[in-house]
Amino acid sequence: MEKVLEVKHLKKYFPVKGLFFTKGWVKAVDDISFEIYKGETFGLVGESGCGKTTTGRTILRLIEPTAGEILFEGKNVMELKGDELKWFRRKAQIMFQDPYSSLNPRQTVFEIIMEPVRFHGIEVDDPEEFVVNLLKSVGLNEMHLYRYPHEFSGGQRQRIALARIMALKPEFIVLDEPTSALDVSVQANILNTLKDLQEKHGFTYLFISHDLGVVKYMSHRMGVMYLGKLVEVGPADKIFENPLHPYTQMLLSAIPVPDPEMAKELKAKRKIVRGEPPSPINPPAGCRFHPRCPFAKDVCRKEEPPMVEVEKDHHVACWLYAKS
Amino acid sequence: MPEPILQVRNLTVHFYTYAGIVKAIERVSFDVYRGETFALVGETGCGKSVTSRALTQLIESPGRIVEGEVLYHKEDGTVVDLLKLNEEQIREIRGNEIAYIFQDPHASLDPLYTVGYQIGEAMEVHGKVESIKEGIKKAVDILRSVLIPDPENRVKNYPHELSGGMKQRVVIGIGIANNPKILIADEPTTALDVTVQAQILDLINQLKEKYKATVILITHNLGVVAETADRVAVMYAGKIVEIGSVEQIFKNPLHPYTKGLLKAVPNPMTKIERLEAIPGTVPNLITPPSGCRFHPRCPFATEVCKRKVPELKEMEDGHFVACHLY
Amino acid sequence: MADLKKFLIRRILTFIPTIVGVTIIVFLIAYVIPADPAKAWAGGEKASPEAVERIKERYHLNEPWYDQYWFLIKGLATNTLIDPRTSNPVFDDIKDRFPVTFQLAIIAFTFTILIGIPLGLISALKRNTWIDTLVRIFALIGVSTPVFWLGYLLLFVFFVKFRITNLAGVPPAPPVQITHIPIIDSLLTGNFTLFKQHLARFWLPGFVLGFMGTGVLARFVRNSFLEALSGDYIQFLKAKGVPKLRMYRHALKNALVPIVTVLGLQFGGLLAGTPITETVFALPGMGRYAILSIQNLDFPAVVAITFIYAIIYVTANLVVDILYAVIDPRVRY
Amino acid sequence: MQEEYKKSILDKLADKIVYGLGSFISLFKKGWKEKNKSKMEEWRLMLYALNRSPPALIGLFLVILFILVGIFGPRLAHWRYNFFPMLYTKSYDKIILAPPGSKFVLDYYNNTVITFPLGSDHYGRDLLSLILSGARTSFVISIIVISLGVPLGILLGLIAGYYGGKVDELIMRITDMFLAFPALILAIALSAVLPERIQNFISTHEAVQKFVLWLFALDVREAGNLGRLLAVILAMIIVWWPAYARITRGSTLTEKEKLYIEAARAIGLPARTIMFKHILPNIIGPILVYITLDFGGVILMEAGLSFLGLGATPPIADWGRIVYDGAQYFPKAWWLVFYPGLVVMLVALGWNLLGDGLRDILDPKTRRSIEFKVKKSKKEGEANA
Repeated sequence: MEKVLEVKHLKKYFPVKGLFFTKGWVKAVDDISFEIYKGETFGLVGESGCGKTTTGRTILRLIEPTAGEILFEGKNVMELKGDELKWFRRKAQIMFQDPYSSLNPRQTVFEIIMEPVRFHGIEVDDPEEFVVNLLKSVGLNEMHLYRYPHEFSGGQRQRIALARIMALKPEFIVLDEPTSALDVSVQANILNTLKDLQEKHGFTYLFISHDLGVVKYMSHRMGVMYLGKLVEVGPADKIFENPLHPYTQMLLSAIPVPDPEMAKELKAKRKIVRGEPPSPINPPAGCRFHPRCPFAKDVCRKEEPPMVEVEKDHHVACWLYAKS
Repeated sequence: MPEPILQVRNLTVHFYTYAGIVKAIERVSFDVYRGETFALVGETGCGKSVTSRALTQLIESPGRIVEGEVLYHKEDGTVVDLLKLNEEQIREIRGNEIAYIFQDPHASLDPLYTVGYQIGEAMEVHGKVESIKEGIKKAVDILRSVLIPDPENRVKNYPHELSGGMKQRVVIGIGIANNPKILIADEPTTALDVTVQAQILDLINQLKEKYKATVILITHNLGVVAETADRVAVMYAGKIVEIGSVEQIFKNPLHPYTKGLLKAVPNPMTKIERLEAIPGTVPNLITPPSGCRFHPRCPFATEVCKRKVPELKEMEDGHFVACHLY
Repeated sequence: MADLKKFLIRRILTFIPTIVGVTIIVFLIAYVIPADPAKAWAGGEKASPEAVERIKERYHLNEPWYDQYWFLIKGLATNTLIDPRTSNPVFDDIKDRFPVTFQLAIIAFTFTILIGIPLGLISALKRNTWIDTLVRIFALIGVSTPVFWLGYLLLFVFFVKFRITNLAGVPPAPPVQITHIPIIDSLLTGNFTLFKQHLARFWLPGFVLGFMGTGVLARFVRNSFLEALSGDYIQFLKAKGVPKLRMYRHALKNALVPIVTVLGLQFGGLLAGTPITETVFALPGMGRYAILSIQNLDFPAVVAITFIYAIIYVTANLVVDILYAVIDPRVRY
Repeated sequence: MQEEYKKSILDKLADKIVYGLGSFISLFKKGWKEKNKSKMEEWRLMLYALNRSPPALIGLFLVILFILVGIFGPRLAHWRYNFFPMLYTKSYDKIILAPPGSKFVLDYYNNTVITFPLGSDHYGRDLLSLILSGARTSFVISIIVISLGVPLGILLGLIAGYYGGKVDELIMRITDMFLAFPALILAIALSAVLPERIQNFISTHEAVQKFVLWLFALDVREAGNLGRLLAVILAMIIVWWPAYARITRGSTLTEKEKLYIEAARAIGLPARTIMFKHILPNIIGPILVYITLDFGGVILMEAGLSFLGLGATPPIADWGRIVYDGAQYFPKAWWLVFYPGLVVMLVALGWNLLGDGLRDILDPKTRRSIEFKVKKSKKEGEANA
């Protein structure tokens, strides 16, 4: 299968400022590697502060990484300049979590969608018709053309954002919690639209979310992040059926399922959920999960576990599965 | 027959805003039984939060409680209408017999006072302790009971020195400080991560058992409802559309909205080919749809739905629905 | 408390670049002086070329800019910068006038606080009533009234018509000096006659100077207090069953942080108003001195005065920062 | 919803203004009116809100009056500012200070009688004429200071806020230094050292000199005084920008965090476009309010400076200067202090009232509450009736 995106040893540290010098570093993303294949949805899950959003933005070069390589269709994103960078900006897009701040409140829908089109020099015969067609493809219509964002509901705004992205005919879209600010009934709508568009245009998605149910529904493959580290990567089905990393297991057992019987069952065999994620400023040594891990051994406290392939395509970074 | 602790009748709250009168909740009625966990579920703006706050007159201007009764059955058997109490009387009930936990623990605590002070204050204002100083001493025990490690030192912490989960534990601590009869938890875990959410929900359950309290849980998360609630009321656009036990609601949902909602949530434990979305959007409550407020989005809507407001009907034991289909 | 100390040191350190910058601006002001003042200082048009040359020599006016800067800094630091008009070191001249200005500012500040804060609180508690509207209009009139106009108006009423204040001279400083601010010293040493004299001389100019800030402060207190009252934690306090007064106390403490900032800024504003007030009320303070120096092209004095004002301003900001840290535990980080 | 309002004459005027403007723009940009319905509706609502706020309307009235007098004042004045009449009482005693409302004989020889509605100054000039001419001075100065100082501050604030890091550090340190001086003190110091150089510049550039004289409606004779006048302007520009740099930086920092800015970056838009097309329009509201309030501020400060003897020198008509010169005759010639001061206050009050009203109108939250209040009061009125 063709790789659209390859992330190699990506690191992003944010400085913690002291008076004159940097006091320390927030290791938001610390040496993660994964790839995304054409036409698939790669889900990235984790709790707040685990670095999933930073990963998404760094891939698009909205934040400069501290170290590592990002290859987009074989080209090193960090080295792109001029026209090539412009090409990348067109081919790789992002959809944000908060529909209330992702649209400029002073622009009409028409301007919001046409601005990138004009900037990228895409030839359009009739701009109005072009925008109306886009709006229709995401479930809006020509009535909305000259309205301002504040006249729309959250779900509609996400559709406008989607239309803006579609206008550039991208290949790869980072979806950064696109539905977490929306109600469930609206969420289902947006998720279905995203799936339909992927089928029709062959988009590749990086789907970032903290909602395991949504990730399961959307993703073909997925990665689980904890404190800046990728702890488990594999096909979504396999991870849900057979979570390997103790953190993944804990996460899965903590989700409340919308089914009382199943909930009772799960609750009975729920692993004890312990503690809260520590601060990423001074993450624990060794395996970062060890202070909360029920299976922690000596080696976990000292050395970082390597990523190993336990079954086909299913990788995990845990000393339970690796040989030291 | 379970014994009611709270009976809400025809509770109506309007907000007099710039754009017009927002009919936030309209003639909401339900009973809460002693010792149960009663969940109010619904989407943003359906009025669940307003309902919970209206119970103790916690409605700020421009909102106003237009009509209704909230009958509170005290331990000693007397019944009072909470909406008829004056400011001082209701103040004595709030935080004492009926306590709240709000959604956002960051915003709920005053940033300029230590957590010990804030817990102590809650006890002091209800005369449970002589002074706040004494309250701070007792706060140590409370922090311990909400499973905060090292409570002796934590009482001296300011809110910003605690993590989100810890803050919510403090908020819960304030809630249970006076051993309330009813604990109203308004989206207590929405601002928290999944793993922390599980801990907080467990904690609320434990405390409920320990103090024999009744819990009213307000949430939009059906998973949380399935896991913790005994009975559920589903709200849509300011009205209750369905009430029943948690099994009845999840296994045999009657209202088209409840059905749609359940099908729209992806369950991570099952394989779903395609989610079913509810078409349309939530109506604005200034000019709500006539008749049944759900009719513009309802696949089964008929003429009568547009005209007549459906009343709650008991379909099976304790299972009420407000829909013209039945 | 260790936190507080660390915070303070950090804060003081960050003021160093500001002070350095202030000297640079002061220097720039001095540096753009045209060559003519030398002539003026030497005695006007009739001055002999030798005398002018001597003055230029003495004030390094012929040297390159860095030499001039160094001369200026050294002069300020060691108080060897000589005022050509009075032939005194500039800070010596200022030392006599500083207490007058400072005393004026303090009295004005007291007026501002004593009137502004209660007015703001009343306005907030009676939100959207006629009292609120009145305070709002009062605030707008306050910022729109020229200080000199109000000064003359009140002079007309209190001095010309009723003679309730006096305008002549300045009462002496008490024999025992502690703070070197006469009105405070006389209060501290129990010299009430002198205190009364100072008050009689200074209350009207103080009021005029403080008037502008009063309304602004009232409005600001109102808005901050209302903002604090709308916080979620106030709702939670209400849900806790906390009585109203206690709720207000919480809100007030939270509102204090922005109020303190504005007070710091207002103290700076008061200082800026002193030249006009001192001119109207014939007070021999720094502001008046600055105007006279300017009229006489007496630049060493101008430089020194500007510098002093800037130092006071920076110090006021520092005090604000300290108060912040005392009120708000979050600031110490 | 708005149609429920009972429209006042002012509201109807507002409708006409907005639609007229829409049609006007549509003449040049086809279809503008149709495409900007939402925008025009918002304008209309803002004007409605303005109509509901009597203080803002009074402010607007005062400001319009000030602008008109600022433009036409020198023409409206009965006497030129540099006309120094010889005044005599009916008994032909020479007089210097004429009290308000008094009549005097203008010339010993040709018996013309002259009335001083507001009195005269010590040169015998008519105070009313001076005040009218002085409006031009205040008006031009405030416009120059605002239109040069404010954009500079906004630009620096935008750059500091958007780029952050070292650029931000540098700009803000400089801003802090300027803010460390009380504005008036710095302005005093600057207006003391600047005149000479400006005067040199002015005398060597005739076109500039002509233009400035035209701006202030002055005669060529006053060319020698321009240096001091312009020095005050320059001094005020120098003290005015830092506050705007700081405000703009603050709002830019908040606005920059919003996702639509990140979306613009993800599209690849250059920094310039993002700053001016995306950030600036979204933060301009509060800045506009500040600008309005600051027109009053500039006028007050200018009056203050000339009250201290800086800036405009006689015979140039300047409100502060009249007070400065008249103060030596206080309290006898009270009108020389009272009227110019009153005018300064009224103008400053006008701008402040307008600015304060604009703050409510530009903030959608309060604006809507104003609209609602209108409707509620109407309803209650009906209920009572």
